[in-house]
Amino acid sequence: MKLTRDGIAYRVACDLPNGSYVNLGIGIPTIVSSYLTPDKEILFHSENGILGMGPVAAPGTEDVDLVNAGKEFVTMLPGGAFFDHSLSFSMIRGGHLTHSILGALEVAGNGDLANWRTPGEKVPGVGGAMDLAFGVKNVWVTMTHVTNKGKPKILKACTLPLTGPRCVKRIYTDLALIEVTPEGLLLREFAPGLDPAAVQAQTEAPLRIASDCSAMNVPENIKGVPLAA
Amino acid sequence: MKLTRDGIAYRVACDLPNGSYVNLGIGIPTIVSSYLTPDKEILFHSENGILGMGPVAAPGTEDVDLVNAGKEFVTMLPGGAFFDHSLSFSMIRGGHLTHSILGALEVAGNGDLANWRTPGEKVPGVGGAMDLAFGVKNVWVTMTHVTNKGKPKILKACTLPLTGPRCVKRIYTDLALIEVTPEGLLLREFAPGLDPAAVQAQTEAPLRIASDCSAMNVPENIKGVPLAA
Amino acid sequence: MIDKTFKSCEEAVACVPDGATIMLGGFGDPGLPGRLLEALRQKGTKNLAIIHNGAGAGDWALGGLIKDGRIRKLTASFPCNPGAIAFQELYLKGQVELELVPQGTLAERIRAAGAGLGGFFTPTAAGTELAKGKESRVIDGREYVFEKPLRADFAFIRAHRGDRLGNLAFRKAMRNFNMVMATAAEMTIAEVDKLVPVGGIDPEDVHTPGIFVDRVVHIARHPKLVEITGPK
Amino acid sequence: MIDKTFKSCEEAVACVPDGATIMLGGFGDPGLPGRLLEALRQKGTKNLAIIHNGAGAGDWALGGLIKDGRIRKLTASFPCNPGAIAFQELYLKGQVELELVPQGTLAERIRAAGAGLGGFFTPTAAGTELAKGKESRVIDGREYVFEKPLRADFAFIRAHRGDRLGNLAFRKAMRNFNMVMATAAEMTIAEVDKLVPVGGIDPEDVHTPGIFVDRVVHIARHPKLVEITGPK
Repeated sequence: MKLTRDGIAYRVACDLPNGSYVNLGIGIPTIVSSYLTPDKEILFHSENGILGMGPVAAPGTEDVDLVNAGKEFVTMLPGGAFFDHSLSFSMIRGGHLTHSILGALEVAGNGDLANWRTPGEKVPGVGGAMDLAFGVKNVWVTMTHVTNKGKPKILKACTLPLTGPRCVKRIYTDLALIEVTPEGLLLREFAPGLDPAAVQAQTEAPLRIASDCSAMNVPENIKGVPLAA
Repeated sequence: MKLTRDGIAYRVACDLPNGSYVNLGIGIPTIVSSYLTPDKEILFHSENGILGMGPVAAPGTEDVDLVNAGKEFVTMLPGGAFFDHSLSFSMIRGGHLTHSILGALEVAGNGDLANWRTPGEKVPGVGGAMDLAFGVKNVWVTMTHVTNKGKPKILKACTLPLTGPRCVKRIYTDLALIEVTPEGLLLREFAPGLDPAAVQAQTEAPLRIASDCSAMNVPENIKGVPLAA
Repeated sequence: MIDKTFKSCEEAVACVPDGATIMLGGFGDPGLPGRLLEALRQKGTKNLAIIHNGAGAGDWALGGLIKDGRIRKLTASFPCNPGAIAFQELYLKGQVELELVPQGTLAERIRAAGAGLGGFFTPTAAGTELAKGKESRVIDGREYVFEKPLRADFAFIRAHRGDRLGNLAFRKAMRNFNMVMATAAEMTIAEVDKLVPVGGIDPEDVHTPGIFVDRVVHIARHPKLVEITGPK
Repeated sequence: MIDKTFKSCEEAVACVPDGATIMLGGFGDPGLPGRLLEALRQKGTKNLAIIHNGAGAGDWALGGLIKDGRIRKLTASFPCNPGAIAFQELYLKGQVELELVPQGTLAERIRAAGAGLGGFFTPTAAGTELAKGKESRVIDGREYVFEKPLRADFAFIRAHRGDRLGNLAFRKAMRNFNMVMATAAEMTIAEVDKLVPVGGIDPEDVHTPGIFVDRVVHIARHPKLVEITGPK
C-alpha cells in the first residue's frame, strides 16, 4: 500500500502540535490544514503578510485583497493578523515559525534540500523557498518517495542545485516517515503492508531503522477520501 | 543687539519651507514650532514614534500614552501617525526627514558637530543625536554664539567628541546666521546693530561674507515675547 | 498647504524618464498599482529596470509593459509564475536581464535602502547557487551572505485609502512589498482606491506615513479587481 | 487551545533566573512594563543585564531594581536622563557596566536579531568615539560601521490590548521599542492594560502578532499611569 497525497498530508497533520505556527508550501502541504483535529489550534502563515489564515474562500465569497502565497483567494480565522513583507520574512528568517511544510525534488541523507530548480526548467524562480529552508526550525518535506520514472528522490547527495543545506528535519512520503538525525536518516514508519527493506530498496541514502519503527497508523479513507491505496 | 532664545527659534521658523518634515531637539529647537506662520504646513517628528506632533498638551488634557522624545506630554495634529522605533529611525537614518534642528556645544568650520558629551559630564548619553546628525538632509544648529564665559563655540576644529562629522548645514545663533559651505563658513546675516566684523570677533573659525549679507529681519517682540534685546 | 494628490495616473507618471528603475509593489493582484503601470505603458516609456516579486501576468500592467518590450532588466524572486508568458519569452531569447533574489532578501534589501543602511548579512542562500560571487562571513558560528541595499528612482504602489499628505492605509493582504518600497525610492507614487480627508485615517491606522509618499492618485479599482466582499 | 495568559506578574516572571539578559520596552512611561519589573524585584532576581533606552527613573520599576543592586550591565542610548539617579550613582562607583549605543542603532540591532540577520552596516557613529574598535567599511563612497544583532533571554513589554494568542495592540506612543523587542528574545512577556477575546483585535490592527509573544498578563495600569483622556 501507498499513501495518497491526502494520506501524506494527514500523516503530517497528526504530528503538528497545538500552538504551532506553520507555513504550508504549494501542493501536498496545502492539504495538511484539512486534516487538523479540532483539539489543536494552529496558526497558518503566508509569505505575503498573513498569519491566522483560514481555508480557501468558498466560491462567491472571495475577497480580492486576500490571497495566499499561491495567489488563491483565502479566508481569515479569528485572531489573525496582516503585516508587510518585511515583518513576514522576519518571522521566517528569525526562526519564529515552528514548521515549514514543503515539497521537494530531492532530499539528501544529511538533510540537504533541493526544490527550487527543476531539471528541464528554463526560467528560474526561487520565491520564499530559501528563506523558509534557512529560517524555520522544523522543515518537513512532503513528496512521493520516488520520481514518476521510479527513481529515488532520497539520495546520498542532491544532484540539483540546493535550496538549503542540512535543513530538512523530517521526510513524509507515500511510503515512509523518515527523520533526519545527526547520524543520518532514521526510518520511523513505513506504509501499511510494506517493511523497512522495501522502503530501503526505493531509497538511495542508507536508512537506520528506529527501535520502535512500525507501520503507519493511517485510516484507508476519511469522509470518502482515500488516504492509502 | 542679540536675539533671545525665542528670536533664534523665530529666525529658524522663517526658513522652514512648507511641507517640511522636522525633528526638533530639546531647548531652543522646541520653541520653533510656536513661530510657524499658518501658510506653512509642517510635520513634526519625535524619535519615539510620532509624526504630525502638535504642541505640548494643555494642563488637564495630558494623555499618559503620548509623550515626545523629551518625555513631555504632547498632542497630535490631524494627519499624524504612530509607529515604532524601527520605522522612526528609518525615517531619520534613511534621509526622509528634511530638517533636524539641534542644539550644539561646538560647531567647526567644516560642519563638524559636537553636542553629546559635555565637558564635566560623568555619565554619557547619546540618545538619537548621532542618528539625526548622520541621517537628516538639513542639520541646522541653534545655540548661543559663545559660551557663558564668552568663549567662541564656532571653532576651527571641535575639541569635544564629535556627534557627527561635516553634518551641519546652517548655524543660527543670537548673533548670526551662518551657512556651512564646501568652502567653509559663510556669514549670511548678523543681529540688528552688529556688523560682520563684530560677528567674526566672536567666532574662531574664519567667516566669508555673503555678497548679500545683511542685518536680520527679526521684530523686537511678538505678542509681548522679546525676540531681540 | 501640502497637497500630494494628482488628478490622473497620466499626470502622476509624466515625469518618469526612459531608463528609470521602478519598484513595483503588489503580490498577485492585492496592492498591485496596475493603473499607474498602464499609464506608463501608454506614455511609451522604455528601457525600464523593474523590481517586483514576480514577472507580471497576461498582457495587462507589468505583463503588458514586458510584452511591449519596454523592460531591460527585472529583479524578482519568482519570475516563473505561470501567467508571466511575456517575460519568459523575452528571457529565453536573451532580450531581458534577470536578477534573481530570494523573496525575503528582496524585501530586506529594499528595507535597508529605505532605512539608510549600507547592507546586511543574511543566512538565506548561504552556500547555494544564489550566493555565488557574493561575500560570505561566518558570524557566531553560522554562515551569512552580504547583501547590499536596493534603491529605485520610483516606487509605484497601491493602497486602499490615502490622503493629501500621502498617508496610506492598506487592506488585508495589500501591504506586502508596498510598505518597504515606499521608503526606498527617490519618488513614491501611490494609486489609492479611496481618497479621504486629512484625519480620515486614524494615526493608529496609518501603515505608510506620508513622509514616504510623494504623489497620490485616486482612481477607481480596475474592473478586473472587483470587490466581492465590502471594503473596510 | 492556545492560552498564553498568566494570572499575575509574579507567575509570569517566575522562570526568570539570576544572570538573565532582559530587554525592557517603553520610552518614558508609555509602554513601560513596570509591573513585570516590580514583580521581578520582589522575587529578588539579581545579576541582570538590561537592554533599555534609558536607565529608569526614581525608585520604581527599573530605577528600583538598579537601586537594589540587581543590575550588572545596562545597554542603553540615554542613561543620563535626569531621573536615573540610582544608575548614575552605581556607574560612578564602577559597580555597573554600561554599553552606550545610539538610539537608532539600538533599535536596529534588536530588529536584526528578531529578523535572523547576522549584522548590518550603519552610517551612524562612523568616525566618532562610539565607533572605536568597530569594523568600518566604505560602501558606495560612504563610511559605515558594522553592528551585530542584539538578543536577550527575555523581553518585558507593555501593550494596551492583548488576547490569549499573544496578539498585541499598542496605543499612541506606546509602540516605541516594544515591537522590535518582542521579536528578539527567547521569551517575550507582555503586560497588557486590557485583555480582549480572540478576534477582539481586528487583523488590520494587530501591531505585534502573537507569534512573537509567549506570555500575556492582564493588569490594571499602575496608579502613577492614570489615563487622563479616554483610551481608544
